[in-house]
Formats: sequence, C-alpha cells, structure tokens
Amino acid sequence: MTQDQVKVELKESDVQKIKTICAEFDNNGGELINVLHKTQNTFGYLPAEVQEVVAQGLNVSVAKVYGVVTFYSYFTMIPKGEHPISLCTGTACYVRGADKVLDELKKVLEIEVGETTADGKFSINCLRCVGACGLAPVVMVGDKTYGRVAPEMIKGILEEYQ
Amino acid sequence: MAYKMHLLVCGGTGCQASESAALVENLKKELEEQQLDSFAQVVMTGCFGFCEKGPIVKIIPDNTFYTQVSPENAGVIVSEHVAKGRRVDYLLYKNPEDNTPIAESKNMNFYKKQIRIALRNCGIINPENIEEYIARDGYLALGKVFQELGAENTIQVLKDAGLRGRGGAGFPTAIKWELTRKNEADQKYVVCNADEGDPGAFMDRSILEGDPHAVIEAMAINGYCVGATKGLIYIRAEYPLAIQRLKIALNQARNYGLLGNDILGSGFDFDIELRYGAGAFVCGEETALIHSMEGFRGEPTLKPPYPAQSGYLNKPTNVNNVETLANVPVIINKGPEWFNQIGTEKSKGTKVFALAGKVNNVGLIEVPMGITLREVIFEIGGGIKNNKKFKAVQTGGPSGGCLTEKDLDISIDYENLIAAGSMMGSGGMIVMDEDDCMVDVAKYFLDFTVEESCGKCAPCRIGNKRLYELLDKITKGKGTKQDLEILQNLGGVIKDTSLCGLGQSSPNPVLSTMRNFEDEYHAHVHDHKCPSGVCKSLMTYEIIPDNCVGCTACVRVCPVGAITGNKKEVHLISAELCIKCGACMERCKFDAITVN
Amino acid sequence: MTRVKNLDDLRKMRDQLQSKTNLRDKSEKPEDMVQIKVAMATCCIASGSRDTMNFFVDELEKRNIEAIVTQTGCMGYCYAEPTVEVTVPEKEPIIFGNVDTPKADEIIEKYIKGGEMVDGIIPVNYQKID
Amino acid sequence: MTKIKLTIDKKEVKVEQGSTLLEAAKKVGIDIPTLCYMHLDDINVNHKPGGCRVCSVEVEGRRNLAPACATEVADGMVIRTNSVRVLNARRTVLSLILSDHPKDCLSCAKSGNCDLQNMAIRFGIRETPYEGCEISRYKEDFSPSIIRDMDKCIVCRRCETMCNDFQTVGALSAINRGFNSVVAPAFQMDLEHSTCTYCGQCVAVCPTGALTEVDHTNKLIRDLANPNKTVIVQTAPAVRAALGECFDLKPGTLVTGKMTAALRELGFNYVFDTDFAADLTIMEEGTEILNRLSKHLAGDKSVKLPILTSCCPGWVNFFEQQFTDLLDVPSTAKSPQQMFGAIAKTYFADKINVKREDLVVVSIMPCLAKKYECQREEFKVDGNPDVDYSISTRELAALIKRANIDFMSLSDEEFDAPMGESTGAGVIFGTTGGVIEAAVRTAYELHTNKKLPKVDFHELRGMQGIRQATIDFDGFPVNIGIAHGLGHARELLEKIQKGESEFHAIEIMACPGGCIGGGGQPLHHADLSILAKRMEAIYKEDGNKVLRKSHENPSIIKLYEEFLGKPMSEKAHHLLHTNYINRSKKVIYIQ
Repeated sequence: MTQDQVKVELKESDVQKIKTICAEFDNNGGELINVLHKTQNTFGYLPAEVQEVVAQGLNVSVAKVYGVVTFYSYFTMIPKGEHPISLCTGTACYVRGADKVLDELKKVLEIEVGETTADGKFSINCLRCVGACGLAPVVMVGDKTYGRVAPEMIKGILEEYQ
Repeated sequence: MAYKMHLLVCGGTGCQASESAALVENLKKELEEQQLDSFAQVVMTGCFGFCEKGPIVKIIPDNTFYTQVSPENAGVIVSEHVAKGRRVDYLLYKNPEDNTPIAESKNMNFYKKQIRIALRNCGIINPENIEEYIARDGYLALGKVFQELGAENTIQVLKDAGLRGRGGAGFPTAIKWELTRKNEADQKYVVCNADEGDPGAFMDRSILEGDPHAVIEAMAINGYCVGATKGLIYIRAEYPLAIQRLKIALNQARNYGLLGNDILGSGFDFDIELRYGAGAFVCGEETALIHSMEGFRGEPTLKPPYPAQSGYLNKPTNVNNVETLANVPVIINKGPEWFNQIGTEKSKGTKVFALAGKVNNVGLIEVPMGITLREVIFEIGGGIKNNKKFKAVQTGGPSGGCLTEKDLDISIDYENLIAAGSMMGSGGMIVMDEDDCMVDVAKYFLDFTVEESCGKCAPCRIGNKRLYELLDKITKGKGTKQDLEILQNLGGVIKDTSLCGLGQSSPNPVLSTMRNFEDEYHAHVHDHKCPSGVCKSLMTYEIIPDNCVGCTACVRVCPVGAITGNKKEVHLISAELCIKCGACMERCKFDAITVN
Repeated sequence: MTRVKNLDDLRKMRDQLQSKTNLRDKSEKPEDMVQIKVAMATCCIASGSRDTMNFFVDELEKRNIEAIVTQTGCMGYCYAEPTVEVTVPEKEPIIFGNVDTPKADEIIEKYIKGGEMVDGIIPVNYQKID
Repeated sequence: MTKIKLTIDKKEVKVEQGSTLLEAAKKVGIDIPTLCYMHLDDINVNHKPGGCRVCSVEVEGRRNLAPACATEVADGMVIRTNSVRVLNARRTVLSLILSDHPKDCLSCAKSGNCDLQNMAIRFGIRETPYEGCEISRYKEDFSPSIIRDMDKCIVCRRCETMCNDFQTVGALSAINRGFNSVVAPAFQMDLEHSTCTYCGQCVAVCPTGALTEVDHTNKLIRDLANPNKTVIVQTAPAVRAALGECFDLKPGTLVTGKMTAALRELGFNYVFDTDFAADLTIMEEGTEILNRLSKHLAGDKSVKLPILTSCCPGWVNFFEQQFTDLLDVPSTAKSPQQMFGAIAKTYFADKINVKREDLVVVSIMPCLAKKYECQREEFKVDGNPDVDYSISTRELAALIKRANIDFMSLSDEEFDAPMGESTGAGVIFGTTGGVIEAAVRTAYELHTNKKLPKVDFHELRGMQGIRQATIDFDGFPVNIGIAHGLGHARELLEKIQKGESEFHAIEIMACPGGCIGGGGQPLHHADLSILAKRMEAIYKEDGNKVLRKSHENPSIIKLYEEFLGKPMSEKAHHLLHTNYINRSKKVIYIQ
C-alpha cells in the first residue's frame, strides 16, 4: 500500500454497514479484530477508507487499525480474485512438493503470491496448513479443495473456472 | 426404538475436502430409498485420524472400517452391507505388506498402539449433537466437580494425574490453575488457546471439530476451579468448520443449561465467547494471544507478569491449550490413578500427534507417552513412503528439531525430546526421507519463522532473517566455512536473547540439522553439492553421451535454448544457460540426461 | 429445550440417551458380551431375518442383557432360514436355524439367560464369515 | 517495602521489591547498556518493551538471558552482567541491528548525538559480519516540522509510546510484522495526512536519525547574508534555559546573555525576545478571560467556560483535529510567536521603515510545531508569513558551532528595544503552569484594581500531569486547571465535553514540563531530571526580573498607546487574535 493507491469510494450505505458492525460489538475498541473479520467478510477486503470508518466507529486511531491489519496475514487490503486460490504451504504439503505447485500456478497465472490477475478472476494466497495433510499438497479454489495436486494438474483445475 | 446400525462418516476437514459431506447425503438417500432409514443411522462424526485414507466410513456394530469412500460408493454400502450384511471388500483397507483386506480398525497397525483419551469421542459421536456427548458421560465431570469434588480437590485430581500442558512447554496444568485461583480479582478469565499454527499440525482443530463439548466442559470446570465466570476461545479464523461446530455446541450447551447462569444448580455462572485469530503464528504464545484478544497487534510481552497474575484486560487469566482441556473431563470421571498409569514417569497420559510427511499413513494419532519414535513412524505410520530410507523426523514444528535414526528408540516424553535436541511442541511430526535436503528443510522452517516473527525484538526480527539468508546462500553453493560458524553463533544468541518462545526456539531446526547432518552442510559448502538433489542451484543437468541418440527432443523442449546439438549427434547442455527446470529430462526417452 | 437442572438430572438423561450410542462402544469389545450374528442375505431377509434381528436388538436391551447384534452374509443354511449365530462369552458359537421371533425369545430366555440348550441347533461345522 | 537481596557481578545489592535488575545494578555502579528502554519517571512513561535485548544479562539458573530493563529482582538472584556469554550476545544483537541500518553516519542529522552510534562505539564494533538485505522505506522530508527516515528506524517504539500512551495523538503505530515492521502513520501516508500535532515528542525520544526536525539553518545563513533583507530574531523563553546543554554546561544554566550575543554575532539585525510577545499575549488573553468570566457570571449563556490557553501550537493542532466540538472554548489569542510576527511586520516594520517583504522574522523555538504554525495560511498576509520560519534550540546550537563562535567566551548582552523588553511573566511561559500564572498576575490586578500581595503562585507550579488550584480574586474564587502532555489535556477536555468541568480557566501545553521539554530542545536522552533543572532556571530568571507582571512592561504599554489602543480593540483583534478550524481527518466517501 502506498499513498498513491487508488481511493475507494464508499457509499453512504457501506459506511452504515460498517457502523452497524461496530455497534454490534458495542463500539468497543477491544473488539477490533472481530470487527475487522466481519467487515472483511462483508467487503472482501479492507481498503483504507473502510479502516477509517472502523477506527471512527470504535474510537481508536486509524494508525492502530492499520497496524493491526498489517500485522495479521488474514487481513488484506487488496481485493481477492473472483476465485481466490489458496495454496497450503504447511510442512506436510511442502515436503510433498507444494513449492513446485506454486511455481506452476505463478507461471500459468502470471502473478505473484498476494496478487490478483488483471481480469480479477484469480488471486494466489499461501496458507499455513489447512489441516488436510493426508491430501498433501492441497490447493483450494474458493471453498473447493483439491488434494494430491501435481503441477500438471494446475491447468486442468483452472479450466474449471474459465 | 434405537437404530440397529450406525454408519459413522468422518466429517473432519480432511475428509470433507474429499467430499465426505456428499457421501453422507448419498448414504441417507440410499437408506431412504431402500427403506432402511429406520434401521440404520448415518452420523457425521469428527476425525478418525486416518486422514491418508479418507473419507472413512465405519459401520457399527460390526466395526467395518471402509477407507477412501467416494460419494458414488454410497449405493453399494447400503445395498450390500446394510441390507445384506456383506462387507464390500474393495472398500476395505489393504494391509500394505501383503495387500490383504483388513476389515476392522483395531486390526490395523495404524490403530493398534493408539490410546484415545483426548480423541475419545472423535469418530464416535456426532459433534453437532450434545445428546451423544451426554450419553458418553458428557458434563458428568462438571457435575461431579460442583457436587462432589469442589475446586481444590479438582485441582488436586489434576495434580495427582500429572497432566501437563499439551501446547508445547509441558507446564503442569494444575499449578497453572492454582496460580490463577490464588490471585484475587473481581473478574478472572479462562482462555482456550485454539490458535494452532504449526504448519502441519491439526490436533486441536480435530478435537474441536470432533468433540467440541469436551473443551466447553473442561473450560467450565477450569472456570469454576479458578473463580472465573467468563471463558474465551481464541481460534484461528482459518478453521471455519471448527468454528461452526463450536458455535453449535455453545448454543446447545446454553440451551441445556450447561452454560449460563446457575449451571446444574451449583450457583456457578459461566459462559464462553469466541475470539478469532487472524493468521499470526506468534499468537499461540499466551501473552501475544491475550493482546490479540484485546484488539491489539499480537505481540508478546515479557513474563512475569504471567497471565495468571495479569492477563486479559489485566485480570488473572488461565490459558490452556485445546488438547490439555480435552483431557480434563475424562481424568475427573475416571480418576487420576487411571490417567497416571499411562505414560512415563514425568509425562503422563497420551499425546496427539499429526503424523505427516513421507510416511505411508498420514494422520492424527494419539499415543501413550513413552512410545518410541520407531513405533510411531514404522508401525503406526506404516513406514516410509515408496520404500525410501528414513532420514529424519521433525517434532515440535518450526520450534523443534530434527531427530535421526539414532533417536528412533527414545521414548517420547517432554524431557526426552528436549534432551535429544528437539521438543514436544504442540504435536506436529513430520517425517523426512532420503530425498529431503536437511539444509533446505532448515531453510523452510526459517522462512516460516521469518514470516511469522512479530518484529518486536531485534534478535528474532533481524537474526532470523540473517539465518535465513545464510542458509539461502549455502543452498546456492555460495556458503563459506565462516558462514557455518556465524550460523552457529547467531543461532545460539537468538535462542539466548529472544523475547518469546517463538524466537527462543526458532534456530532449533538449523542447530539440530547442523548437529545431526554436519556432512550435508559441508557437502553444500565445500563440495558445492546437494546430496539429496533438492537444491536447484547446485544441480547440473548433463547428457550421457552413450545413451544420447541425437533425437533433438530435448533441444526443442528446452525453454531457454541451453541445449545444442544436431540430429544424430550427441547433444550438450550449457551449464550457464540451464535453469534446471528438468523439462529435458522429462522429455528424453533414452535416459540420456542425468542430474547431479 | 431440556434444561438440565442438577447432577442427578444429568445422570438420568445420560442413562436414557446411552442406548442411542452405546452400540458404538459395545462394538469395540464384542468378546465381553453376548454376540448374535443374524444372516442377512436376500433369501434370509425374505424369510424374515430382519424382524428377527430387530427383535433381538430391542428385547435384549429391554431385558438388560449386554449383547451386540450384528448381521452377516448368507451362512449357507438356506433350508433353515433365518439362521442366527449366538456366542456367549467363553463358550463356543452355536448356530440356530429357523429363528422366528418366538424362537428368538426362547433363545434369549433359555440359552442366553439360563445356559440351557434349545432345539434347532445346526450341529455342522461351518465356515465363519467375517 | 520489602527489601530484596541479590548478587550482581559478585557485589551484594539490597533493593526494594519490584525494582528491575537495571535499577539494582545502577545502585552498585554497574551501568548496563540500554537502547529501547525509556523510563520517564516524572511523566509516568515507562517504556520497556524488551525489544532491543542490548541489556541482556545472565541470571544463574535461567535457561536464557534476561533483559535487565524489564526483569524484576528476586531474592537470592545471582546476576552476571559482563560474562563472555553476555558480552557476545550483546555484541551479536547490536551487530544485527547495525546490519539493518544505513551506514551514512557522516551525513546523519543525529551523528554525535545518536544512541545507536554511542552503543556501537561502546561495544567497539568495527565491522558488521552480517550481510544481507536492509529494509528500504521511503523518507518523508516534506512535512513542515518532522523528517522521517524510516531506514534508520530500529523499532525501539519509543515514538509510538510517546505518541499514543503519553500524547494520545494516535498518529503512529507499529505496522507490518517481522523484518518489515516499522513505526508509521496509518497507510504509510505522510504526517500531514495523519493526526500528527507536530509536538515533536517522537523526535525528542528517537535514539537514532529516524526522526529529526526539518532543518532551516541553511536558509537562515542565506538570509543573513542577503544585504536586501532585514533579519530579526525572537527567542522563546525555554531556549535560554536549555541551550547551554549543547555547550556542555550543566542543565539549568541560564545563557540568556550569551545567546543574545551569539545571535548578534551571527548577523541578525535585531535580537528580540518572544517574552515581549508573551507579555502582549497576557494583555489580550488575560482581558479575554476577564471578559468571558464576567459575562458568564452575569448569566450570559452564550459564553463558554472554561477558557483554555492557546499559545501551544501542538495543543492547537490537537483540538482542531480531535475536539472539533470545542473549537469555541480556547482563547482566540494568537501564540506569542505569531503575535510577535504580526507586530514585527506592522508596527516595527513601520518604525524602522522596512517593507514587509524585506523583513525576515525568524524565531528560535524549543518546539517543532512552531515550524508548522508559522506556515499556516491565516498567519500570512498576501502570502507573506508573519514569522518566516522557526528554528529549534538544537539548530541554533549547531549554527553557533558552525559559525566558529566560541559560545563560552561570549560576554552577556542585552536584547534590543523595543521588542526585547519583557517581564518575569513572559519568561515563565516556558514552563508548565507559567502561562496561567502570568495571566493570574495580570488578571488579578486588572480585575480587583489591587496590587498583588505576592507574585509567586507556587500552587500553580510543578511537574504533575494535571494540577488544579483555586485563586482568590478578592472574594471570588477562580478555579484553575493545568495540564501538560496531550494525554492529560484529553482527560480535562473529555470532562468539558461531559459538562463536568468546574474550571474557569485551563492552561494546556503539549510537551512534558511545557516548552522546556519541547521537541526542539537539546535531547534529554530519557533523563527527565534535566527538565526540572530547566524549570528552576526559568523561575530563577523570573525572580531576577524587576518587572514581573505583563501589564507593567513599558514597551507593551507604549505599544498599546502608539498602535493598538487597548486590549481586544479592533486592531488588536485583527492582528493578535485568530480563529480555529475543524481539521479532523475526514473519511473520504462519496454518496
């Protein structure tokens, strides 16, 4: 995130949505992380403007909100793709070749981890262990899990979403 | 009347990823269609542990254990097994030694040596039905604590049982409770640490998915014993299924009056809230976890003060790990003597491990303390995949160390693992074979630590980064002898000076691999070779002139034009241009390309 | 909504609910209790083996006998269906033929409870089917 | 208090329970090095994150080393502070920090005054064995007051503690994690877009060159050399109580005369005193207080009480951003710096017959927010600012050294007339409680038409964060509140918002101790006993003055006679008063 990042225009209704979420948690600053979870579930990501409204709603500094958002890897300021791809890089997946799967994904989609394709369709994200170690290596596209993924399978998997 | 037959289907994350939910639906549909739905019942349970072979279906009462069942297999299971009592042989687990089918789990090596205490209800009850939990003595321990034992005796029971924290360090649970109990305050808290973050470990998640009430009951007991009326479960947001099951369980417990005001007529009020982690490994450390629950960056603070003195909102707080809590109700029901018979002198009971990596049977296992690594890897785990050679096992996740062949016969307990240069940790156990490069493995764990370091203290923030860079240099063949010395010193200082457990243990993978696999480090540094053939930069692809027929297949497939040669002449790979992608080797039909 | 008021209440509830799941525990250690296997191939079902099985399950529970009733494939005695194999702990398994519900009742009362022999034993050694 | 007995480097020590190892070691003369640790006892700031690990010591029986700054003593502890293990660990950790720090000490603003540099010298670091990447972040050098060079940040987080815990400004937070963590405003925007008040307390505590002031010394040298410009200077009261520290004088040494001499030597055409403007401020503000008070007492509901002082620009920024519902509560009087500028570029410029644009007004301030204040649009006439720029005490010291002036050998000189004449009331503006004491001295006499029986109001002085006192105005008790530090100010403001405030007048200063602890002062290196000494010096100068009440300043009397008329006159209103603007950082959204 840099300062010249495109500004997101929030509608009044979006501001209200965030305020409602804050109110659900009694506008209590201690609930910041829960509020961010719920807000991210609503908007898909946490752009600066959303964080500002959250800060107002909970009466904490924007800097603090931003500090928290950038601390936790679950929170993102970049919108995910329509089909977010999560690759498990837990140890079990790693020793069974997750890095090769990741290389293939990056090659095919021409993006890096944490980025979204230009058409907004896919984004790649790395997770630490989704707990399906029996199926290692594991790739998730949206909610769907693919187990025992080999690099050769990537193209086929992505085609399902074209 | 009761069902005559139960079809238990694993509903853990691993099996759900393999469509076990669809399987449940299909089984129910088939039973209905074949009018057997009043005879047999389909139950979605928690994890059976045998994730390698999921989805699992277990049929009660004849105990048949079907593995790798797909939704399409529902028909045959109902029409053959349920209707006619005939086992479906091809869905049975095959003994890897002689390929004969084994029908019952108790006859499988994977289960033979397991004792399930923390996982006692996983794979047996429907976690979304409190009645099934109550039927198996659920909440009885809580009632006993209220009416028969009282707080102090309960803590004494745990002390006698010798229960130690399962989250890693093995601190005696009873002492922790006692400390929190002794600290006077208008409000105290009990916290369940479900921020399982070790890559490759999923013990806590399986317990929460398979037996959420056990944790809830234990927290209520914990609350009563330390004088806390509020409980918090800090759970990873990446565990949606566990969260959903917990929410259902909490509501059920409230409806049954097992949470809320005046529980079981004891006058004790207790309730539990969920707090979500957001992807920070360091939040497994209890002070960091508490800050995170308070809405801050999850940075640890120095202890003392311990959470038992000043924790959540500066009140006395008792933090226990999921698996620790899951042990509590059984210990109270069955008594400390029953529990402390299991295990070793200093480590009582069982430990759940997530067995993963290059073993045949990946899965979740619960074994008595004192079992040897050999038994776990070669009997329960079924040995190394593809008959490769065992090389090392990493216990304790990124904080642990690599143990080798010579350590296989030590019996697993807290002290022995530390003595061997590793640690119990939360229970990840990753097995590695001859194809794994230990420098690369150490680098992998360091990469994890670098990413997960909170950045508060300098040795962890900068030191681990430097360790990683040094390892990276070595895996690229650019390391020097001096680098090895620097690694050693730096690793020691990081351990010595880091603020929290994360940094204090982060050099362990490096230091233990340097100790146990010195040769491998030397091979990288002095010979510029990676003996396992993992480190790309150290590989060279070469053409074996005798085998090359000059077909130009490799020349055409090389993406960077590194291979030259005319038809029917021996080709040549330019080491400078080669990017080591391996495409040529894959394409060659004459085994004319080798990699060194 | 069932609010559990006290420990006794909880125990009562546990006792009531136990029958719903205790099958899962019993199946782990069948050798400690009476095991009954009911042959349940197509021909057996046609001759009423499912009724027999249901009768055993329900009645044994009512009469407080620790038992586990499983089904099995055809035992090969199609002339005497429904056939049932009864194993009382520490005794050899015995196969009964033509077990309808009155017969089943007799087996429970006389053989299982009293240890007396009952008519209808098929004395031939047979291949056990797992 | 229970005493704890322990052994440090074979010496037995007895200390109170709850002491840290660092404190215990100090008792026996063992100086354990620290870097991130910052204990500001007088203002209740106790920053010991245990982050730098430079203070690691060996505790017998403990597996790892312990940070001395944050580890409490226990009975029978055996500590080693200089074993090989300890020294190696400290050196290694320090090398690590240096490996992630630019090596441009020669051209660093903090060179010679940098805690990290001193530590490297102390440990004899000659090389850093750890190669590897260094963080690379942007440098913000366009803010009016503060330069942030985040490559130099060692994440000690002192600034974060000052900004959030002490000032409650909330402009800064640690962001990112691990190797990438750094302290920054939200979204890594520049300070201008944050809630920063430019109080400069972050700069005051930064151990490295990561946070420094905007430097105007080169600009000043050019202006002084320009024959077409008349360059005049005003010096704030807190400067003379601290400047000497930069020349190795003991804290609390007054150097008013030497400072005046040095400024004259530097080439200023006139050397004036902000204290003069402080007296002027009292005339305006004191009158305003009396007006509001009497209207209020007469039952005028449109008049709000309490009235708040407005001479601290950090404080003004604070309420303009965070207490926008209270914009009509503070006094409308400009700060002394700005009153000085307004008078200098009108009354004085006329007197010496210099055109406004040819007159350069420079201020020497203990403050970084003053740099911002003089750039505010409302303090400009046709784009020409009343005060052209402000330099800090530290910059002045550097300038004197650069100009080959042997400060110590200078003989004392007097300020120029007319804007150099001041009373003791103007001097005490430099410390917390001083503005309100000065106001009381004048308001009392104007209100009661009686001579004050005694001029010193000890009940208004001190270092406590929030103080209160009731002054008897000849039968009418006036309740006075004082706060220094914006966190303390917030407490009082929230009471006002809730309608719970019983004060008639409140003085607020943003920095600990008031201007003597300003962000532009010589670095205190976390030793706040220095502030108390500067405070003593201020009161000493006040005590030495013949005239100690603003309304007795003859130059001020003359100014009103010749130019302004009377306090709160239309002209005075135009030149000496301001209005406040809602500057809250609004969320940008479109409906």
